Amino acid sequence: MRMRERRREPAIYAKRGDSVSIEFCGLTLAHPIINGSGTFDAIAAQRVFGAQLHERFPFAAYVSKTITLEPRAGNPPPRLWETPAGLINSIGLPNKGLERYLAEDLPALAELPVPLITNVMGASAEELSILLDACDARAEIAAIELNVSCPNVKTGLDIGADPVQLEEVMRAVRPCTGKPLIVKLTPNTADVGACALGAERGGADALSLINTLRATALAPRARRAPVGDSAPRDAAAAWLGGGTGGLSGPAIRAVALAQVAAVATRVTIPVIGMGGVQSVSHAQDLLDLGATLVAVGTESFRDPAAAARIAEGLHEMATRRG
Amino acid sequence: MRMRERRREPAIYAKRGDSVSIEFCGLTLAHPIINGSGTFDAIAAQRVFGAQLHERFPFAAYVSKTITLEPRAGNPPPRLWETPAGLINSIGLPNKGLERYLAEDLPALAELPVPLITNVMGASAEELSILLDACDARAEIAAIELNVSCPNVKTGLDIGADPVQLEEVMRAVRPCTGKPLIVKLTPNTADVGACALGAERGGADALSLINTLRATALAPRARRAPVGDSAPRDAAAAWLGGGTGGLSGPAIRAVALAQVAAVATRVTIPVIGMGGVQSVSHAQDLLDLGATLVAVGTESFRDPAAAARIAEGLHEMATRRG
Amino acid sequence: MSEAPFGRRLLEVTGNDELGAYRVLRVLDPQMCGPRGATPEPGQFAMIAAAEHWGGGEQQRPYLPRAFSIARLAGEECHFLLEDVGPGTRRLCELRAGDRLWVLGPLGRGFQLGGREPDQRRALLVGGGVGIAPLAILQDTLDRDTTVLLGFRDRARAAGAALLRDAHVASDDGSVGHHGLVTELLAAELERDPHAVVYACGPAAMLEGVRAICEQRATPAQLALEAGMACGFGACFGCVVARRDGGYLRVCVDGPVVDAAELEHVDAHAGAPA
Amino acid sequence: MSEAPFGRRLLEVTGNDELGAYRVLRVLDPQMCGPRGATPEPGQFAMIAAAEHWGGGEQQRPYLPRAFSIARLAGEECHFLLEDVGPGTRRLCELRAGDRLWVLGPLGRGFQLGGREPDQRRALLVGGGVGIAPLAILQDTLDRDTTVLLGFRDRARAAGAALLRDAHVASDDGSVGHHGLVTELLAAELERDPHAVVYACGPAAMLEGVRAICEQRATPAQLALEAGMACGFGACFGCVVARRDGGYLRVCVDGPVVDAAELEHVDAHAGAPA
Ligand SMILES: Cc1cc2nc3c(=O)[nH]c(=O)nc-3n(C[C@H](O)[C@H](O)[C@H](O)COP(=O)(O)OP(=O)(O)OC[C@H]3O[C@@H](n4cnc5c(N)ncnc54)[C@H](O)[C@@H]3O)c2cc1C
Ligand SMILES: Cc1cc2nc3c(=O)[nH]c(=O)nc-3n(C[C@H](O)[C@H](O)[C@H](O)COP(=O)(O)OP(=O)(O)OC[C@H]3O[C@@H](n4cnc5c(N)ncnc54)[C@H](O)[C@@H]3O)c2cc1C
Ligand SMILES: Cc1cc2nc3c(=O)[nH]c(=O)nc-3n(C[C@H](O)[C@H](O)[C@H](O)COP(=O)(O)O)c2cc1C
Ligand SMILES: Cc1cc2nc3c(=O)[nH]c(=O)nc-3n(C[C@H](O)[C@H](O)[C@H](O)COP(=O)(O)O)c2cc1C
Ligand code: FES
Ligand code: FES
Repeated sequence: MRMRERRREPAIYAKRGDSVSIEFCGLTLAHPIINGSGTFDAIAAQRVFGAQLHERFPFAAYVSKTITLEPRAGNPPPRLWETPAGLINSIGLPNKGLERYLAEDLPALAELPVPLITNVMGASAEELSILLDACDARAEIAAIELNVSCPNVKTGLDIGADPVQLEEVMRAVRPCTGKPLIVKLTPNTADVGACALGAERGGADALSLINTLRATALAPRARRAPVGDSAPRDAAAAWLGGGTGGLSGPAIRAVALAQVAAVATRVTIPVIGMGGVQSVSHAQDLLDLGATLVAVGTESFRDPAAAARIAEGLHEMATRRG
Repeated sequence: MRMRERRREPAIYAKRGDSVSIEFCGLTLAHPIINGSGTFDAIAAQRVFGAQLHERFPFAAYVSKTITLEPRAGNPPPRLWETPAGLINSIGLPNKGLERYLAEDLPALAELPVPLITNVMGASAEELSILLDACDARAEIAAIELNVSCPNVKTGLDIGADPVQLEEVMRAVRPCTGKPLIVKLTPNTADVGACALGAERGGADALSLINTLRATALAPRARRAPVGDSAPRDAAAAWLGGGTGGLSGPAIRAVALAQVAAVATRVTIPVIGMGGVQSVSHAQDLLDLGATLVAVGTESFRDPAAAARIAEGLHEMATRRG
Repeated sequence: MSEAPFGRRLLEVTGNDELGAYRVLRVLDPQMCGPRGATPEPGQFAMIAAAEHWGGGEQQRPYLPRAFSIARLAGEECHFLLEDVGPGTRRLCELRAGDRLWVLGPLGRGFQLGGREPDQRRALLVGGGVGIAPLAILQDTLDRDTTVLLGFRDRARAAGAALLRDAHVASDDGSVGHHGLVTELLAAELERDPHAVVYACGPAAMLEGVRAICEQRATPAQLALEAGMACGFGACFGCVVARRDGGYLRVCVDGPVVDAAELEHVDAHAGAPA
Repeated sequence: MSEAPFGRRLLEVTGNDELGAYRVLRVLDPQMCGPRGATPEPGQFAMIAAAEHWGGGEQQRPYLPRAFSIARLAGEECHFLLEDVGPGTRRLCELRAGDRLWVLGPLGRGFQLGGREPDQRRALLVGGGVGIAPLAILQDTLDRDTTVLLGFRDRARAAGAALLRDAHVASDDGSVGHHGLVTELLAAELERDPHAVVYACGPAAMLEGVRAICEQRATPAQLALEAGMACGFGACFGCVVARRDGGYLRVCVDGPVVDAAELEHVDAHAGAPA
């Protein structure tokens, strides 16, 4: 079932007993805070924190790391670089591949106390169709998020970077599933509002942004060939095993606010806002700009309970109000 | 006279007496550090710091603030917002307009101890041609920088955001001047390398990047209508008088490194790298990635002598080496 | 406008004393103060940042330096009056003797003394909250008959009045002196002496009140404005307020002290923390 | 692997004592230590950040917390051994009694004791530099015959050997104990007692040396690895090292202690600061 929500009316806070619940694409969520894909491994966290994780599960819905058709080992280390108020990651989307994800991880993820959103990525409409068909067939999956920050095998350009290309791909894959289909836009584009419109025209039920900004770092001088040596320097100096990566965290929050604002004013489908959210007031800013849900990513690295703290804070504000 | 420099060979440091000089588009500069357009008002600084400014002028060439055909008052305040390790500015390109710039400012700028690069912006090839013709006629101007982060009146898209559009505009305006023509690329695009190539094909002599990332901020909650009020929130909450602005400073350095790397590997013309440079090692990183010159912007706000400190540091390294 | 040394300089804190709700930060600055110093004009300011632990934390701010009026010169010491209103001022309030900080200045255009108004006319110094800071050095400088009128929110802030001599105080909550606005004291003073001239600094609302009163009575008034600043020396064009005759002026170089006649009204962002 | 409380917790520093080139940071942590504590395994670690002044400054770092081995439990105190190698460790070295810090942990997989190797076999604890930290709590825990071999760059660092009992020391500069590598001491020990088992932590080069020696002699060895970490609990996939059988393992959840047999070699990034 698909539901359309106009952004003009701010996210509805319906008091349900003591909890603040929210409607999103036909799903009823306990609060507006979810995780950014790839920033929280619920299965690993369960091993580390045990039963307490479920007792105070931070997210109103759980978004999986990006799943691809084939398994991926990910990039060689180093995969991380800390920047001023931010983090570059060059993880390289390691995952078990569709088959093993469905067989091994889905059962465990189905045990989570919240709805499951599976994030998938493909390099062509064909690949994406296979991924969507497979997810559509699994009742454990409540919604699907499409990570379109992936080079199109045909054009070489990220599928999500061009409005026309994105709309075409969406038209091609939309029929594969009746489940809510969220498009995770790429921020590395000239006009994110136009891309958002393309996704909506192509049949997206919701949009999420922002993904990480393309970024890189050079190795600390101590760790590389002396400056002035004749060897090609950039090669010598790259820090990340993957060469480049994506920037996240507080450093990108101001960009996220601008892109979420640009998108929310262009489309009528709900928007999931993210990018550098650390506090209740950061989440509230995104909601104020028209986001229906807010995702917490990098901040969970600094504190796995960060999203719980934020959700609880929003709940307090809402109940104080209501 | 136009000079082509291949980036593979690192910027040549020719010892001239005690100084480290560098060739850029036929200009001989004392060192590789210049200012980012709009981040240093040499005329105002002269009033504030007096003669000392010339005695220790921080930049090897001086880039003017962006000049437009008509005068602009700029955006209403507030124009600034501090972000984590960064700054959003929404200045709105205030300037006297071409005529008064040439009449009033050029004589004063000609007194500076370094070559003058005039930065201009126009909304169409026609407008740009007028600007270039006028600059070409003035001997005080050593080179011209084109700020292409400006919506094309015809397409609405920033002139620099699309490779094809940028190449067309460049082909149209290139003949207007024999002076070195630098294109200041916009970072708000899907493939900055492709845009760089477009500019080179269109006849650019050099490229400069990155300009600021599109960003915005909401007013502190204390200063706006209570959350949850029915009024359209985004409107109520905007902080910047101009609505949105551009992010600069350390927060964007990792993005600058990635874009400069992407551009330097695609083109053969020299590149001016900038974005969050605060120290000698940040400048060296950009040079290592293939930049010929490095521009200091926001860091000059924290210390007007920052660029001098960096240039002196590079000089020390070079002389220790050579 | 006296020139500033080019480039920020690393200075040492000699003390940081509580003064009611405020603090008086004392800095050893031979280049700006004392016999060999550039001796700033009253109304000039400096851009300041702590040398250690500037920024970071949950807010990841401050990143840029902050602007502070030069409140007083004492030998080779320069004094600043601080009110903790956010991460930058909070950090500066923490500083103790021996800590170091970066200073750029003196900056901006101060109060114009022997200017349009003949020197013998009485000077009314009108200040509000932390905005009283530049009036202290102004009082130290003026060698003629002055009257000081200061307004504060409450008793703790009113303690700041000790920064000046013989101040008449008004407080919003009536805890000290006149119960009401300092602009009411100003109106009364101008009734008594219509020939006085006004030097004012404080919250935007207060400055607007002063401007309106002085405009109506054609009283010459100089207002020390504030604005969010990134650089303090005219580089960023960020600190503007609207000019009466259209366009904007940069508070850091065209001000902070402006002739009230230059403004249509005082913008809500153009004053000191209320 | 003992569970960690969910969410970082705010703890108080009880002391921060110099130990040669290092510091021993003591933290009151009843939830992790003492009778009612989760009592971590030797080899587990915690993610730590100072509560005040974390980040900012010229480098605008640190932003993320930093990983530190649990070095010792003493009553309700947890001890960490610090070496200042950058902005985060520098800030933690500054902390004094009464300061507060954020701690998440205990995290990761520690040394497996009653594991493959029968308990009566002698345990060789091999450490290098600040990597000796987890060997201290391991020595406290092992109730069987152990030999401690530690390597350091110089005398100041060698003072860290006091963290363990009866340590045989090697130093690169010959200033203390054996002039050379600790792996040379290890080889000699294994000559004497070929049945010993090895527990090692230290710089990548040392761990690789240990791995190679033990592989060649088929000596069971557990290596406590390091890697740049963002989260410490398996969320970011950033802390990987290559597995022998292909693919990567996450040091924070699959380690930090791994069986040497799992690795083809120890990656240059997978060790403690040299
Ligand atoms: C010429 C001049 C002289 C001054 N003299 C004095 C003085 O003598 N004593 C004194 O105490 N103060 C003085 N001020 C004011 C002082 O500079 C500010 O209070 C200070 O900059 C606040 O910084 P903060 O980090 O403490 O708080 P911030 O939070 O940075 O600033 C407080 C105000 O700035 C706005 N703000 C909030 N967040 C941001 C953000 N992220 N980016 C931009 N703006 C934001 C809000 O309006 C908030 O109320 C002067 C200002 C100027 C321009
Ligand atoms: C499981 C584990 C246990 C540990 N136990 C201890 C311990 O007991 N005691 C101890 O002192 N240390 C320990 N460490 C190491 C400690 O975590 C690091 O020394 C610390 O994180 C360094 O942070 P820093 O800010 O001081 O220096 P940084 O500069 O952040 O890090 C130093 C190293 O990281 C790299 N680096 C430099 N800049 C960056 C950047 N911007 N982003 C990413 N990497 C960068 C370089 O290789 C540099 O040599 C342990 C690490 C792990 C993973
Ligand atoms: C380590 C890391 C891994 C990520 N992996 C994914 C991923 O697999 N798929 C995806 O769509 N986004 C991924 N992201 C992007 C985040 O979901 C989020 O869009 C981005 O980090 C911005 O939010 P933040 O600043 O709160 O982290 C990843 C981000 C980080 C930091
Ligand atoms: C306040 C401000 C004003 C700017 N004005 C201009 C401008 O007029 N023209 C232009 O091309 N770039 C302008 N820029 C962009 C800078 O030249 C530079 O590209 C950008 O700030 C990144 O460098 P930085 O991080 O070192 O500041 C401006 C930047 C700032 C912060
Ligand atoms: S503060 Fe930068 S121009 Fe005034
Ligand atoms: S540190 Fe994040 S997964 Fe290991």
